[in-house]
Amino acid sequence: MSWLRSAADLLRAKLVSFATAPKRAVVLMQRAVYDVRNGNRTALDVGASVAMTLLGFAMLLVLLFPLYWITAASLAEGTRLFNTDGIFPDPTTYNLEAYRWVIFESDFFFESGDWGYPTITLGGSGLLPIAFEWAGTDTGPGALFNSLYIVTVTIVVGFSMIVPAAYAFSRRSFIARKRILYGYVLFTQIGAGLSIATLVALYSLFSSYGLTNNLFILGLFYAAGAIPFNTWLLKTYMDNIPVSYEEAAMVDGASFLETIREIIIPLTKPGLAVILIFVWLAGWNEFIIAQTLLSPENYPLSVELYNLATEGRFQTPWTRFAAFANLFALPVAIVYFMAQRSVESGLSFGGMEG
Amino acid sequence: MASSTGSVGRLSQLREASPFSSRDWGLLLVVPGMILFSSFMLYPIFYLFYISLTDATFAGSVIGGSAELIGLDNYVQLLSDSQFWTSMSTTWLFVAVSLVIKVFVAVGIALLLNHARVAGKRYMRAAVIVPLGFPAIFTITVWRGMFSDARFGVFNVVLDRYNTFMLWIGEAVDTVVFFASVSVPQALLVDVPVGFLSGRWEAFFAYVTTEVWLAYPFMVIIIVSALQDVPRELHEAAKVDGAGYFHRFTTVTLPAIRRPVLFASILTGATSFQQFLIPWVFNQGGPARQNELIIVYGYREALNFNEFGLSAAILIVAIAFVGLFMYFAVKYGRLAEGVADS
Amino acid sequence: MAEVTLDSLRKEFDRGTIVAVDDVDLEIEDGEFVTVVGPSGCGKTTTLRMVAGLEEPTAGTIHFDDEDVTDVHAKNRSVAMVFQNYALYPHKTVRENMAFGLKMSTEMTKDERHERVREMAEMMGIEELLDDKPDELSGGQKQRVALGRAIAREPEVFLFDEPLSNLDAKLRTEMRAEIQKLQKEFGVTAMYVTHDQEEAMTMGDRLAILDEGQLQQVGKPTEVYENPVNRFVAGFIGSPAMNFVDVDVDTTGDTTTLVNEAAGFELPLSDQYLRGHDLRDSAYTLGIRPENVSVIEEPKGNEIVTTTVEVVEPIGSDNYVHLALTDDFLARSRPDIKPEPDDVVGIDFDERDLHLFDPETGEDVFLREVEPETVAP
Amino acid sequence: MAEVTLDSLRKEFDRGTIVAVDDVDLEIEDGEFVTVVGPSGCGKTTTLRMVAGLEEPTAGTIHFDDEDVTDVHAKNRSVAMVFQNYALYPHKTVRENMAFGLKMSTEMTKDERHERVREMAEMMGIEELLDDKPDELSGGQKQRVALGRAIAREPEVFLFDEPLSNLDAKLRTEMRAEIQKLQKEFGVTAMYVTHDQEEAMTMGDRLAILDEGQLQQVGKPTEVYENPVNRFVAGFIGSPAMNFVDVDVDTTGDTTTLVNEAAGFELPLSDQYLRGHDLRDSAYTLGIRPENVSVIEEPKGNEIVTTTVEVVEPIGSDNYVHLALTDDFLARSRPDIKPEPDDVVGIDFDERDLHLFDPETGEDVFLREVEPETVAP
Amino acid sequence: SDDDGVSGPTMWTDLADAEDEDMQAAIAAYEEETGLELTQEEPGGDLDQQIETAIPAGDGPHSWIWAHDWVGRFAVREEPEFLYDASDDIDVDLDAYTGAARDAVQFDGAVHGLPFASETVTLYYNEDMVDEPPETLDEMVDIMEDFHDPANGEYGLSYPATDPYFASGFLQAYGGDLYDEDALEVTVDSDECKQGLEALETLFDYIPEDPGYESQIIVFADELAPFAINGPWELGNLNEEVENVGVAELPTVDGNHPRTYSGIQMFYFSSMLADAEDDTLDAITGFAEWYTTNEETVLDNADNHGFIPVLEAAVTDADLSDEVEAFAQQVDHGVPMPTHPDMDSVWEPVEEALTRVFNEDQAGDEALDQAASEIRERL
Ligand SMILES: Nc1ncnc2c1ncn2[C@@H]1O[C@H](COP(=O)(O)OP(=O)(O)OP(=O)(O)O)[C@@H](O)[C@H]1O
Ligand SMILES: Nc1ncnc2c1ncn2[C@@H]1O[C@H](COP(=O)(O)OP(=O)(O)OP(=O)(O)O)[C@@H](O)[C@H]1O
Ligand SMILES: [Mg+2]
Ligand SMILES: [Mg+2]
Repeated sequence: MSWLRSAADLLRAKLVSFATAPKRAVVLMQRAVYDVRNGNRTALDVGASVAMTLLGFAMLLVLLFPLYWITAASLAEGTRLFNTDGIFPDPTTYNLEAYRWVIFESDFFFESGDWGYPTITLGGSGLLPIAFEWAGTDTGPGALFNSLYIVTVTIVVGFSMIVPAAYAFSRRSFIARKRILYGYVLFTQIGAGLSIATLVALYSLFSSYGLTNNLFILGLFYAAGAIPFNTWLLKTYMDNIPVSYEEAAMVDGASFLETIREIIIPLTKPGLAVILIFVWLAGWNEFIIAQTLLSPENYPLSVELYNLATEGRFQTPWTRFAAFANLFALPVAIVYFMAQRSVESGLSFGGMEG
Repeated sequence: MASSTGSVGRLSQLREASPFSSRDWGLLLVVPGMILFSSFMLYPIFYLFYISLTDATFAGSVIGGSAELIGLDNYVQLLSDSQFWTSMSTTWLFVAVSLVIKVFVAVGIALLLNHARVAGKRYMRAAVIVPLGFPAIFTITVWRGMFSDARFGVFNVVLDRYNTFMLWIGEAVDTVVFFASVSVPQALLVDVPVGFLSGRWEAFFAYVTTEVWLAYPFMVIIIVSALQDVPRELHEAAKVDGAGYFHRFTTVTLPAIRRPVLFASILTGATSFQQFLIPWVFNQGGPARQNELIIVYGYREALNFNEFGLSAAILIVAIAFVGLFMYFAVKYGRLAEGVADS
Repeated sequence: MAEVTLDSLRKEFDRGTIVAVDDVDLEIEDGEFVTVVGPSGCGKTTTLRMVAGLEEPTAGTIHFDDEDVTDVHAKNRSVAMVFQNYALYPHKTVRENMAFGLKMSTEMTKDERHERVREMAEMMGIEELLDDKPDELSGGQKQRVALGRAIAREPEVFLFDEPLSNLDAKLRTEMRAEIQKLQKEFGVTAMYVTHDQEEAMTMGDRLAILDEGQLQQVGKPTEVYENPVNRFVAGFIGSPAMNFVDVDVDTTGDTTTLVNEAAGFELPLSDQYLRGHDLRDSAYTLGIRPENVSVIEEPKGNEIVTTTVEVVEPIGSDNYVHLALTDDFLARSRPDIKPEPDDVVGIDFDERDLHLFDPETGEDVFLREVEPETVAP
Repeated sequence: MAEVTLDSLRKEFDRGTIVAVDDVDLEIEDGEFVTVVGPSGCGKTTTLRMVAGLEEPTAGTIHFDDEDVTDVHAKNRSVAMVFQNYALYPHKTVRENMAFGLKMSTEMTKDERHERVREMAEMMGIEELLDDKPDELSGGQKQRVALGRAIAREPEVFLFDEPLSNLDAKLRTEMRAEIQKLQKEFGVTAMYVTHDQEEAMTMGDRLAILDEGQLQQVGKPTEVYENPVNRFVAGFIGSPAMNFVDVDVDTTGDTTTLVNEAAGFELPLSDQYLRGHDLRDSAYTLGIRPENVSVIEEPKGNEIVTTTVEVVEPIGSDNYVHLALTDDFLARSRPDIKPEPDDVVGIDFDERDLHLFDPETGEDVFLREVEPETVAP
Repeated sequence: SDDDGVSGPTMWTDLADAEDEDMQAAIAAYEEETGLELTQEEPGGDLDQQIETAIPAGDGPHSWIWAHDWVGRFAVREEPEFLYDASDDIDVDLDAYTGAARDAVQFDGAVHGLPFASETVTLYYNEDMVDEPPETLDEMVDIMEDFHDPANGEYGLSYPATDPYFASGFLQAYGGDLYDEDALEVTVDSDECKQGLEALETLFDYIPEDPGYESQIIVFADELAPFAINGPWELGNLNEEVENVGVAELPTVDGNHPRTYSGIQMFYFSSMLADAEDDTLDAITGFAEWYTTNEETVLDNADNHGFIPVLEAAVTDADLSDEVEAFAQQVDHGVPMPTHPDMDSVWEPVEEALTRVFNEDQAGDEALDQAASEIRERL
């Protein structure tokens, strides 16, 4: 659980730095003013910086326009998307009703007001000797739980296959290594449209093996789709870690597994952060297959969100839809925000070419 | 002193993860992933291929097993369908146009958000990739709303305000230039409302815009990564060599990000090729099926026209194209670089 | 081709909390080769970068001949710089690398540029490499290309930032000679930064020694070697480094004697040496170079002091004899002097080779600014 | 703690197309410090890695004492290795770095480990750094940590792969002494790879010189310096390097004379020197070390040859005088010998300092294997 | 899906929130009354796609609620079959429902479900803008003319006019059918339909430029248009958003009442019932009978959701609200959507044709001709 604590620490540090950002901005401005007064910087120089910053800010405003347009919609009254008075709805009508609805009335957290709690039972039939039960309520867990369950399976299974494979590709030579890697690279992007392309084929296969309506299997499926791209990505990252660390560990008397645990994993952290985000998104955002394979009581958030969009016969309850989507995106945003530095350094594709 | 006896068996060496190269046990680490991938991804593709060889009409006839093998008839029919060729060419155009714009937009954003003079760029960078976190179905639906043909659609409102602004400028100029009458040239004004979804090229433009918006975050993080790796000394060497901003950009920055941009382009290009939600949500590939991208075409054949076998054939062709695209991209973009034994 | 004048040059970082370069005055003659040396972090690179125009001075000015270039952008100064890691453009061929500066800063046509590049390459012996990419070159070849690229532009000022520190010893020696030869050939003004004092000694017409941002001494290599102005310079220049021994001064009676009770020696100084200087009864630091220490294997009693041998390191041409006199007292002796560890030996040295430093300011007490020649051995 | 024996050790890469190490036989005594030296790519690292167990020999065996460890996994050999770039685990603190080996290869409790680490750190003078990450350390500090990490395990064999090549000259000298001291203190068997011959000379009890995968010579530093078995060793060991001059042998009459017509010298060899060796009338390569060349500023005519001065490089303790005799003929002279460039000077040397090599095989013609002492100066 | 699949009678629905609540209440009441268990699920997405895949896989529901237009399409499926003929299992006499509803739930003599409401689109008007609902199209155009001023954000009408379901009334006003179910012929290119399209085209000029549903409804909801043509499902929302909403039948076109398509909401009996246990069969058919024949439920639905009764007993009841009455009248003028599977191929080409006309890319006649030939090609 120590990683939990360190994650919490990281989050706290991030939040503190975020909260104090305005103060830093003020200090920055004060310094600029001071520097200009003292002749350390020319006004032109400061002006250029201000102009560039403003330009960046303006660009941000333009790029994120759809998001705050829709966020404004989520705060407005009524359910309509359009607003005939202008672009944004009247701010005086803003309220949090839609968020209240998502949290307390939709299936986001829990169904029909019952929280319940998960229980783990060992033994039993099925693929795994462990079974999850949702106890304390008749309605079963909310969609968030289903999503988290799927994502957990995807991440755990995905990582347990991606990390060793990436390591092997990066560090070992074995038969057909190049060919397999090449094949993986070919398939990195087929997954995306594939889900639609093979939807029916998938359904028929799943149902003929009796694997429909099974969150665990769905998690596996997402993990499978995430394997080629992420294996390749992580391999690229690992290629840049000097082998000498492993050799040092070996000479230090560490066994293979110890080397992996003590050296490889910590050193690959930025790469792992990147694939964590991608694997997470693979399991978190998909809804077409989930909807086809699952029954309603097992729907994850993504399907609930999609259903919300198509709920009315002809139109979408926009305020709720937007509120739901915002809450849906929040975990990803938090994870990314925490991992930003790692992600930015974990995505370098070998740098300059010769 | 931990030292074992001299004659350690070959087998135990294997088990102990021998550091010596040319042992094939590395394959064992790769196999589980391959099995999982094959059973959930490759197998369905083969199954789809099988369907494409049958006369299946409904999803039910696939699942129920009443379809019969008819050989390559579906493919023959496909190739003689003019809609197939329309879809193919539109899809390629869509991929190409959106890719070019994506690259320019993403490079621009990345450069700006990596610029020394921009304060708070870390936060901006975090914010700028937020679209990545939202599910496509949501953002695309939102974009559909913004692209409404109606006068009160967001973009039409914006254009209307732009017109007002131009006219106001025109008037201001007119007032200042009292000796002649000046009016804003029509070319600078936009005829509102624009039918974003009802014209072929307007809709195409709307697709491209949305696609660019969906893909830029991924490109931006990759380019930012690359930019941060550029050695400062190269810039300085160029400065000392007498190069101005433009030349430094072309000699130092551009080569440094070329490869990552190429990677990102190939990856997002392949995704664009499979774009389904944008045309589907916007106007089902309309108007009049003119913008039916290839996956939409396949989907529609299957579900609206109940031609499942044909649909499978379309999708197989689409997959083949993506595969081919990736193959050449990998080969000539040297995407698998570093695969070479190290 | 230009005289470079640094005038009270100062550079602060982080709003004045770090003073990287502290009021440096330095004049480099037209065509002169000045090496700048000092320990890591002393401000060498920063000084160089200010001359190149890559860093803006906090105060002070830089002149090329009579022109004040302090505020001129790097790309408009006629300087060429060889970076520590060469900074060759990795995607350009050697030819393109070398031609780039010409393209940017001259009006030459493409053919002229290529002609020039070919000439340079011939001179540097890298004609066959012209179509290679930097990745395919060895360290020494890269070094040559970087040099060629810098020279091709015929700059007025040549700047080098530790260009040899990535090469191995053998190659380093070779490249040193090459750089010197080229610099002389083109008669270009050069400023060469290194932290290797040997390199600094052998290469420069003059030597500038920096410490903590401040210029300690500027002068010809031998001059600096023989007359270091302070303890820092004395310890920094010369390899193996000068030995330092803490001594007290005893001015009882007529004679002034240097005393170190722990080591057990007394060294009376002659009047000739003192030249009227008045040493107070206080602590000083005595400095003596290893090569000026004679080791007497069979002490006869008339040595300055006897001590025991710790280690003897043969380096072929000489032996380094580590002595127990102080913590790390070294004598450099002829290879035939080979005492065994723990032998008791005598040591001796000439009064004229002694340096005496003020333990607080570090300054040489007898600094013979006026007549440096008189003390040369 | 262990004697290391390499027996016909051979390593091929790329299916035999590259022979990195070619039948090397080497015995390292218990507690001995052997330096392995050779030019880049000669197979030093490969040899070391085979001893560490990081590379599997193509043929040959490795014994630690009497135990055949050829097929033993690295983690089960009691070796410690200091890598060129230190390979400190960047995500661990200094303490964790040092404790890691103990944790992996001993049964110590956490407290015991930390106690040991603290002791080691104290010995190495890095106690204050224990909680820092490697990134925050300077080169010398990293070096110490890497050493400490290796020593803490009390291995039987200590392997060093150019551990000092990234440090600056000053630090390098310091660290050399430290490594030697520690090795002696722990009495551990050590193998030290370097491409710097000076380092190899000063540090090793014995020196092994490799070239193109083959062992050229093994011996005490002075022995190798004085009696190189072939031209390669002669040229590689010693800095500045030995001068080589192509000569013809003229055996007209009784005397055997070495002749170089271009340089215009004739050098009759005494019988004592020849010791019965028969030099045919053919070409040889003469070798003479710079320090054995005397420069005579005012040639009196009885010198071996006169030549002109090219450059004089003062390095403080000596002057390097570059002479026009051959392409790069160097004499190392006392600092007071300071001819001007283009002066005509005479040079002289003692017959006994001469080496003669076979121009084809490169072997020393007079190789005095039997009685090395007799030719020591 | 054997372990956690839902056993017992299952019904899939895709209802609006308020409708859903009432349905749950009804099920609860039924369960209480009979002691049988019934599971209602909302699978979301496109219900027909879900059914398409679920039934062949054996995971389908026993029943679902949807308008009757899928009856034909699913009834003709074989291997596997999709619908169940419940004629032998139901006790209720089909004569209890209106004629249109009776026809709607049957296909080739088999009874595939039971109807409980019908719906169609009709005219909403803003009573603050319009005193009296227009009787004729010309009157309506006059009123629209007064209000229509798009540059200032005001429009004459709110009408998703390119959706064939919405447009059907005017297209078929002159007596032509989009699809002639008796002759099994595509008649969208008939002269009558072309005439109808002309009438429709006059309306095109008064609606917002985006014919999408959401763009249309907003202008009436924001009181920027005096009229809307829409269905009963908007009744609740519009009553909240617009102060005084009136509902009337559609104005006549050259004296003809627009013949809007009407949909009959019904409980489908799926083929899953064929192998189901008797209990399940009883629960499903029993609930459908109970619900569709319960006059109270039907009237509540009419009041709360604008569901137009199809139970004869309720239709003759004078207690219906004005709004429902208006819808009922419009249903009377209209025709049930054809159930024949060929109809699946009609919707899209017609919608595309209307879109082309709306965008002024094509003349009306040509557009319909093209649509007709496209449809024929498909069949
Ligand atoms: N951009 C900077 N920001 C803050 N401090 C700096 C910066 N550049 C240099 N310094 C500081 O200025 C001082 C001098 O640095 P400089 O790089 O000039 O040293 P140097 O003599 O070149 O050292 P080295 O031999 O290690 O290259 C150092 O203390 C360094 O930390
Ligand atoms: N893994 C390998 N695959 C192929 N060739 C190799 C490999 N490792 C080393 N070699 C080759 O073996 C030879 C000896 O290499 P080695 O690294 O032992 O040299 P070295 O003496 O340590 O050189 P340096 O001083 O540059 O470190 C070189 O020619 C090298 O190219
Ligand atoms: Mg520096
Ligand atoms: Mg090596």
